[in-house]
Amino acid sequence: MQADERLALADDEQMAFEVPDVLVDRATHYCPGCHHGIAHRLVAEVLEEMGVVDDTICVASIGCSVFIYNYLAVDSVEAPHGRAPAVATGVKRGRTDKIVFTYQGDGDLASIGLAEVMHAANRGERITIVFVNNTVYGMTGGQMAPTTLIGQKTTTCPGGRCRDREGMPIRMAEIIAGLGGVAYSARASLDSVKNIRAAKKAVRKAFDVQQQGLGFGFVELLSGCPTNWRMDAVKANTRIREEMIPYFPLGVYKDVTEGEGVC
Amino acid sequence: MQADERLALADDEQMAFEVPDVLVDRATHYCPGCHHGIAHRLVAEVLEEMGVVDDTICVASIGCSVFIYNYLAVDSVEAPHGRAPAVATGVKRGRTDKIVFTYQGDGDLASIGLAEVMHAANRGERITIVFVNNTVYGMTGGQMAPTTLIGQKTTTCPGGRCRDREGMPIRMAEIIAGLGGVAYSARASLDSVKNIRAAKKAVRKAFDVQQQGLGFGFVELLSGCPTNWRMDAVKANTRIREEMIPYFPLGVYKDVTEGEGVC
Amino acid sequence: MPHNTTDTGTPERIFIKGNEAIAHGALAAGCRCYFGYPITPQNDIPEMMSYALPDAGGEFVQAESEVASANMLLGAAAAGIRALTSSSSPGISLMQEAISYMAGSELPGVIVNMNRGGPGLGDIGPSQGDYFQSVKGGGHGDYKLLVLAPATCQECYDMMVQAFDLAFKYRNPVMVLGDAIVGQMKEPVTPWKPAAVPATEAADWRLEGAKGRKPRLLKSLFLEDGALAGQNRHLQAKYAAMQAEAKAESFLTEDAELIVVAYGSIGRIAKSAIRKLRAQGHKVGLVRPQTLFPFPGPLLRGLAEQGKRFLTIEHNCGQMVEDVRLSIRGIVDSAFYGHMPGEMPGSDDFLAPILDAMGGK
Amino acid sequence: MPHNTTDTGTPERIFIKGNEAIAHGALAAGCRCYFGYPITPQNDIPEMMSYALPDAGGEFVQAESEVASANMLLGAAAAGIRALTSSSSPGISLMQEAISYMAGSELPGVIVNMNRGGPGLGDIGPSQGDYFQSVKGGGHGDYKLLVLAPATCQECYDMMVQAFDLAFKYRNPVMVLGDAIVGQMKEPVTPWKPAAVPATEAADWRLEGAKGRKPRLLKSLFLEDGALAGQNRHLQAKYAAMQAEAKAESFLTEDAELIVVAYGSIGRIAKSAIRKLRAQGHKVGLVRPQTLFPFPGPLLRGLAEQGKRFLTIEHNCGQMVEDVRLSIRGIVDSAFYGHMPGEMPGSDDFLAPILDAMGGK
Amino acid sequence: MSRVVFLDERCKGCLLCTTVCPKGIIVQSSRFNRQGYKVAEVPADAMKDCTGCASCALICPDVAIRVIKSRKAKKAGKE
Amino acid sequence: MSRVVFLDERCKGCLLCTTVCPKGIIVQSSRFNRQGYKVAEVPADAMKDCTGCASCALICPDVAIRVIKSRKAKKAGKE
Amino acid sequence: MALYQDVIMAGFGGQGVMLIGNLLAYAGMNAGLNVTYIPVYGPEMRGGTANCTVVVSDEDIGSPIIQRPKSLIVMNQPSLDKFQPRLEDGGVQVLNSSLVDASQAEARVRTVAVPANDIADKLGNTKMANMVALGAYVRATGVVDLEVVKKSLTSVISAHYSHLIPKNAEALQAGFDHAG
Amino acid sequence: MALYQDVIMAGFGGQGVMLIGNLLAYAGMNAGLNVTYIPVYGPEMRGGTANCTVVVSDEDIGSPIIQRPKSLIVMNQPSLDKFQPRLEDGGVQVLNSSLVDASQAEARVRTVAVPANDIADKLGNTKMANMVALGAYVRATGVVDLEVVKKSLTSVISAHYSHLIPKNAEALQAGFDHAG
Ligand SMILES: Cc1ncc(C[n+]2csc(CCOP(=O)(O)OP(=O)(O)O)c2C)c(N)n1
Ligand SMILES: Cc1ncc(C[n+]2csc(CCOP(=O)(O)OP(=O)(O)O)c2C)c(N)n1
Ligand code: SF4
Ligand code: SF4
Ligand code: SF4
Ligand code: SF4
Ligand code: SF4
Ligand code: SF4
Ligand SMILES: [Mg+2]
Ligand SMILES: [Mg+2]
Repeated sequence: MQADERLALADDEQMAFEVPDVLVDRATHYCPGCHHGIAHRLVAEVLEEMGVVDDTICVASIGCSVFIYNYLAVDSVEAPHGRAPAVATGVKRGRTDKIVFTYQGDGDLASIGLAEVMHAANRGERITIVFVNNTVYGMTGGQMAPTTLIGQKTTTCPGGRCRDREGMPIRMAEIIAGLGGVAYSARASLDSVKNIRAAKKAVRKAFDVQQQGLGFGFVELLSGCPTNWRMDAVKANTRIREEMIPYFPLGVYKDVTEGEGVC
Repeated sequence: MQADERLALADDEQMAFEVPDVLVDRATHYCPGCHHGIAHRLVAEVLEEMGVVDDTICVASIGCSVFIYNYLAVDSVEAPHGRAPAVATGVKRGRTDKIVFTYQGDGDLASIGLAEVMHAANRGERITIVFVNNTVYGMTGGQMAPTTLIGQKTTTCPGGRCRDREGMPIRMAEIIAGLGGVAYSARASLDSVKNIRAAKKAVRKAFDVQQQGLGFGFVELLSGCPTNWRMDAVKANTRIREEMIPYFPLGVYKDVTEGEGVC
Repeated sequence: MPHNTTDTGTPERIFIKGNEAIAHGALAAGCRCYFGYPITPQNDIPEMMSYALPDAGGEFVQAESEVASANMLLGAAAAGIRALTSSSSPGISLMQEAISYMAGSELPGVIVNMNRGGPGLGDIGPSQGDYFQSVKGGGHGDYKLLVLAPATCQECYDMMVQAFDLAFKYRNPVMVLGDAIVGQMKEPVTPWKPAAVPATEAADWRLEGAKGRKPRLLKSLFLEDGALAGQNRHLQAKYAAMQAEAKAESFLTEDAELIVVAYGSIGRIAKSAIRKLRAQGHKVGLVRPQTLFPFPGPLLRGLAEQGKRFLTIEHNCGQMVEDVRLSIRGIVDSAFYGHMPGEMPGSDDFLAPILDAMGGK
Repeated sequence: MPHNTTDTGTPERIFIKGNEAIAHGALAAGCRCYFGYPITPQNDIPEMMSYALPDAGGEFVQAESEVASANMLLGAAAAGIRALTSSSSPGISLMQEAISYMAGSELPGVIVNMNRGGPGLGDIGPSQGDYFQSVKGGGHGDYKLLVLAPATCQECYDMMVQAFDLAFKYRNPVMVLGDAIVGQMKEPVTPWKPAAVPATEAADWRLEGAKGRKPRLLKSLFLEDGALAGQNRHLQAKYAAMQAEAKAESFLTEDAELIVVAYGSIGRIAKSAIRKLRAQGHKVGLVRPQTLFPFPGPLLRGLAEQGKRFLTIEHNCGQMVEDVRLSIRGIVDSAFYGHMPGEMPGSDDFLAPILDAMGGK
Repeated sequence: MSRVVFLDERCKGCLLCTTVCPKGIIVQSSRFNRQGYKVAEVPADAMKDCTGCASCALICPDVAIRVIKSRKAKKAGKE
Repeated sequence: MSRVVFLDERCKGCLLCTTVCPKGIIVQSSRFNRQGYKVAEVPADAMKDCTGCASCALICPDVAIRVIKSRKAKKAGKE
Repeated sequence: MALYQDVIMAGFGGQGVMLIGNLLAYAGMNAGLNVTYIPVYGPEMRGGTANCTVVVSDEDIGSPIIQRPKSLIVMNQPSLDKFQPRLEDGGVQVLNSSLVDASQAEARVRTVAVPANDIADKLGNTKMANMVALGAYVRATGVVDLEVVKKSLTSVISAHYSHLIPKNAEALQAGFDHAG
Repeated sequence: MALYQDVIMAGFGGQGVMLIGNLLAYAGMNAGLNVTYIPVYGPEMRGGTANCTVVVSDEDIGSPIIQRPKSLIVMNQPSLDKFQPRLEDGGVQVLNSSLVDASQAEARVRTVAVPANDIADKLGNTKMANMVALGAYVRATGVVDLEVVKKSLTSVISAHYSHLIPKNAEALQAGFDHAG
């Protein structure tokens, strides 16, 4: 932030909202109302609270969020589209003492990268995956994603996604939870203050299980893409609430720290 | 078969076991006791009973069974390793009036081809997949497969598969059943007469749902690979019964003709 | 250009992007299936196919990846269907295994590459960095693609028709290699309707069920003694026969002292530079290969024999120049100017290199 | 051969396959991670690594595919770790996207290709059909791999050490290109222990957490104006500098009238043929490139300038011959004999082609 | 007791903050920032109603809001 | 009433058939076929016990067994 | 080269330069000429400015990308800064003097200043400033007949908005007249 | 070429030709020579026959693949049919006359017939026929010293079976003696 006198604190004042240092102080390239910004901030807060910023390696994936490395001040590498879990596997096997995470969109993770995420999960790689599901390919201009809802119009299903032709939207948090090496899998949403608070806890947990060496940590974040949904940000949040959450139920699908024992 | 007088039927005799015509009369290249031969025969019987032999296109995958086209007298194409479901999608979209099936091993389908099979299933491609799970890479000499059991020794997990390092064996019939476009998903076994009879019914159903246009048909067949298990065929069958079936329970995991309605 | 032209009589021009012309051309050529995965700068192609193909009675599938796209193409080809996939550089790299399989099992299909800047993720601007990959074989083994390089939106259209015809004529995959310039620019295009694809196309090898005949097998595995060598000899003979399809645009070559060799968008940009230099009295001409494989080597060799000098211009670090040099070797050499991928080329950029080459040895 | 040799003093020979020598060499070179997917004819490599690496404190991962293997390699490289993947032709095709990314983001890693017959599934016998893919770039964009071609089991070992050294010296992926012959044959190998990898290797760019310094970024996306062009200029300069690493074995070239150029297994088979012909008084010699990129062009050019004639022999349909011709262009041409993939080559097969070339122009 | 500061150059005018303020005091201003976005604000006279709950800051995708509380009011808002 | 025929050149001697015969009449012979496999057989004197149940044929991976029943015995065995 | 003209049109994202680029190209095509149109392509797209290049010629067109254009339509100040230096000596630039400081026009080129926003405002909609500028451009260069441009409006304005066509034609005319 | 010898050894899958190929190669290596060993590779592997090629030389070895070998060890009939025609004129072949019809030996080559199975049988184990044949081969060609071959047995017989080494050495000697 630029120096701003309004931010000078009076003696009896204090900040009621801390911006993590690891979040780089620069404007993002995201569209107005895009939730990647929120997701970035949650990751930043968690890394800082865990005290692992200096030991973290970020694997950026290809999508609107490829530039995450411009916003998070951590060592980063860019993975080919969909392959971030394989790249993260390589990083982690090379440096088992580091915290390694990927940040991936739904096209990246659930379409082209489905085999890589599932096998990394199944092997129980000690990595964390932050999965931003906005039901569309943001970066390339709004094509259908595996998570596109039935009836949703995109540039490659102009009549709306049709179950008969394109199949049902894939529920990743559930699928991942079913795999052997997974320590934590949850779905949260970024559409409301309450859900954002819950999302933060889920992100934290997905990193905690890595740090504790329990297995693979996965968190799916339902997010808005106002641009490609062709609606304003406020409507986009309503859509998450009314259309996405009913199909993609929020919750924890697997948590080995509660019950199932060490993975 | 070569002419053999022993096969001449007396007046009051008849064959109690019919060999389907579509099964080519030649010795296979498979090892003694290898179950690919049984699986081939079941597919042949089903195609013949359905009367679709002349309308069937087989997509061969890469594994010991790549030569299926030498044994089944149907039009066939060879897919790159793991990509048979994508190839079959192309064939079927090109000729929606034909019966199209793939025949794949566990390395092929559950490892390198995981994304392809899951997406074809999710899209509800009207194809049938016969999945031969023998917990090992047969063709390349017995390396670990995604379905290799915990503790099983292979040439690439010489100490036995370890949950912590390589994760748990993947259960494909269950995963496939969870996807939207799937009409039928079942697991059967080829280790006993009873199980072979049940397997035949499952294979039939996996083709029926295709013919009826209901969606994707999938059948997993637990099979022996005596060579790479380094045991004789009889022991291999015992292993299926005692070790594989407990981890890979037999049964129908999804059947839209019973209940769930048209997919 | 294609051998089965049937003009509709009404040469009305439509004003469309090169990408759109690709899609229109494919539809006109009887393309029945499209398989693809989004990537900039060619998304107009799948987007247009997604609404046009179902109406045309065809099938559009957004594949889960380019690996899958290429294999779906292989499958549709095995069924004898005219099918298309399109992508851009990183996506094309993912198709290399399937492309090698298609070539090895002699399956026809059309692959469009709207070449972007590389290596790696690179950028989304134009580039010709994928020449080697397209022409020498990015996949494994000895195989060749027929490679067509459009420079105008009309050529985008025409070459799609040609691509499908060639694919089925030779039972070989065909690549149409454009870039972000020809894909994103708009020009008037005169659509035309080629003769309908005959029902007998591929009738003697396509898969459709073995009714009343022996089963057919399309494969690239040849394990029996000498079988793979036989297949390779057969393929090499086919590639040699393809040489007849070589094609290039010649522009002011007759009296030229220097021949610029450039393909695709760079070819047309070079043409502008040549016009400027001609206006100043410099005797320079252009050969713009329209087929990259087969390469119009004999044409170049003929010009070399006439004593002309050569300059190859590419939007890369030097790829086609090797084929130019090999074509004219023993007679003369070619100079080279490579415009760096990552920088937009304009005709002014080529003036100095051309003048240099005019002056040079 | 590698620059950090430290002999252990006991030159005991072990009798092992080329594939095993690859694994031994990698371990000696300090390889800490192996990622790979089974494929014939190189399975001895992952199999050996799967039991040897964990003991050596490293990590072995059987990847879900070659796409994943190559990307795991990329990840380990980003962490500054010496890591390896190996495969054979179809699997290598699947790695092309990741290889282009590694080159574009300047990540070191070693990739072994035990070339088998192609195209497509082909067979599992030896072939040199992947020369173009390795040397010209099977992936997209302008990039180069360093490519080493062992002909003996000892070279398999030595070149692995060299490969890791070069990869980190240039921050570039290195390919070791063998075939089913050198991989499956056994020879005595003298293992040797190179100096330990210094802890400072990659210390100024590897990812390890940004403690007390600015975060590091390893990427191949360059969107800002001119950035990608800048990266390409940087890469090209690096590739030019690599020319210093070019290496070849010369055998009886001094008085030779004809130089046979052949690499890898074919090089040693050609050597047998040359011995036979020398015994008959024919003045023929051999240049066996040990590095395919950088190509030992200057060496060949020097020989061409001495008035020698050339014959390139490959186990493919004509690939390296282009580089030979380009190297000596303007002086002399190279004849070519291509042994078809799918047929096992023996030294007798080369006698007639060599005699032809001796007699020819 | 509490106040919020909008960092105009980061605000993209998405208005998500306006939907979560329990006091309903955040509105779109008529100011454009340098990026051309019409930024959000709390009009000066409404600021006194701010509880410092930080809901607006939590939902802002562009980290454009700072929330400041006086120490007495501390317990309520902080996450 | 029933009998089985082993096609020696297809048999690979895996002995799976021997494990499923309800009558236990299938044994490994001492014959090698041209592929070098020691083939299975029902000794001539045991054949009378064959019920024609076809279990052996069903489990044989190499389709090396033919089962022949006399018409009377038909109902029991056929799948 | 009987007829050859190239132009870069540049402005803010919302000013509709792509639209008039397309319109001019359609007009050229409808006049039986060869035309090319290319938008700027690349990361710039996401920023606030936009530009495109149109070439009109009776010969086949070489490069669609022009480094030193023969003419410009400059809708805002940043575009003047960026493109005026590239304009050929003696080239023509139409400046939207409502938003651009016309005093910065260089003497080496011919400048036609048109208060496009103001004129459009008077016609009832500032959004038509682009049409005003194009009208002026057509007058200044004579590259195509204004009537052809007007007729081409149907090609770039979708049926849904066809009621706006007469107003746009008016704006074209107003620009044309102003440049007279 | 002071010393150069190459040999193809061929037989049924179970006859242990790979083992004696390795053994000869080890012996060559232990004698300080250069050696190569290469198994047949490819689809043939799955069939019932096996063969391998060994080259021993005091120079560096060119081709490990030999089309016209200088010598053969032929353990069964199909191998004679396949490889005898390839043997160099004047080359040496050791025939396992227990299984191979020695009368089919061509006159243009030197044939050493050894009833390897019978000799091995007498020593107590037919499986050692391969050793008998190799012993005969060593005598016939003199390529390496028999003692070195015997010492090299430890390299090819795993520790687990080391008790069999003396017997194998005996078999080598028996073959050597028989060929004398
Ligand atoms: C191999 C490859 N294929 C395709 C692309 C083009 N591409 C870039 S991002 C993207 C999809 C982005 O969608 P998503 O992962 O959902 O992320 P979002 O932008 O929505 O956050 C695609 C297809 C690419 N870069 N590489
Ligand atoms: C791209 C590629 N990678 C690897 C291989 C090598 N390969 C051939 S078959 C096979 C695995 C076979 O195992 P599975 O699918 O389980 O079939 P099985 O042989 O066990 O029946 C592999 C890895 C290949 N042909 N292509
Ligand atoms: S396109 Fe969608 S995902 Fe991408 S920045 Fe804009 S709103 Fe966010
Ligand atoms: S290796 Fe295994 S799967 Fe392959 S044929 Fe032999 S038994 Fe069957
Ligand atoms: S802190 Fe709470 S009360 Fe104050 S402006 Fe923000 S949301 Fe409203
Ligand atoms: S949520 Fe943030 S970016 Fe959106 S309007 Fe409010 S302050 Fe601005
Ligand atoms: S048919 Fe039945 S009873 Fe007869 S041999 Fe076969 S298994 Fe035994
Ligand atoms: S099951 Fe078949 S192959 Fe096996 S022993 Fe019996 S008859 Fe022979
Ligand atoms: Mg998305
Ligand atoms: Mg298997």
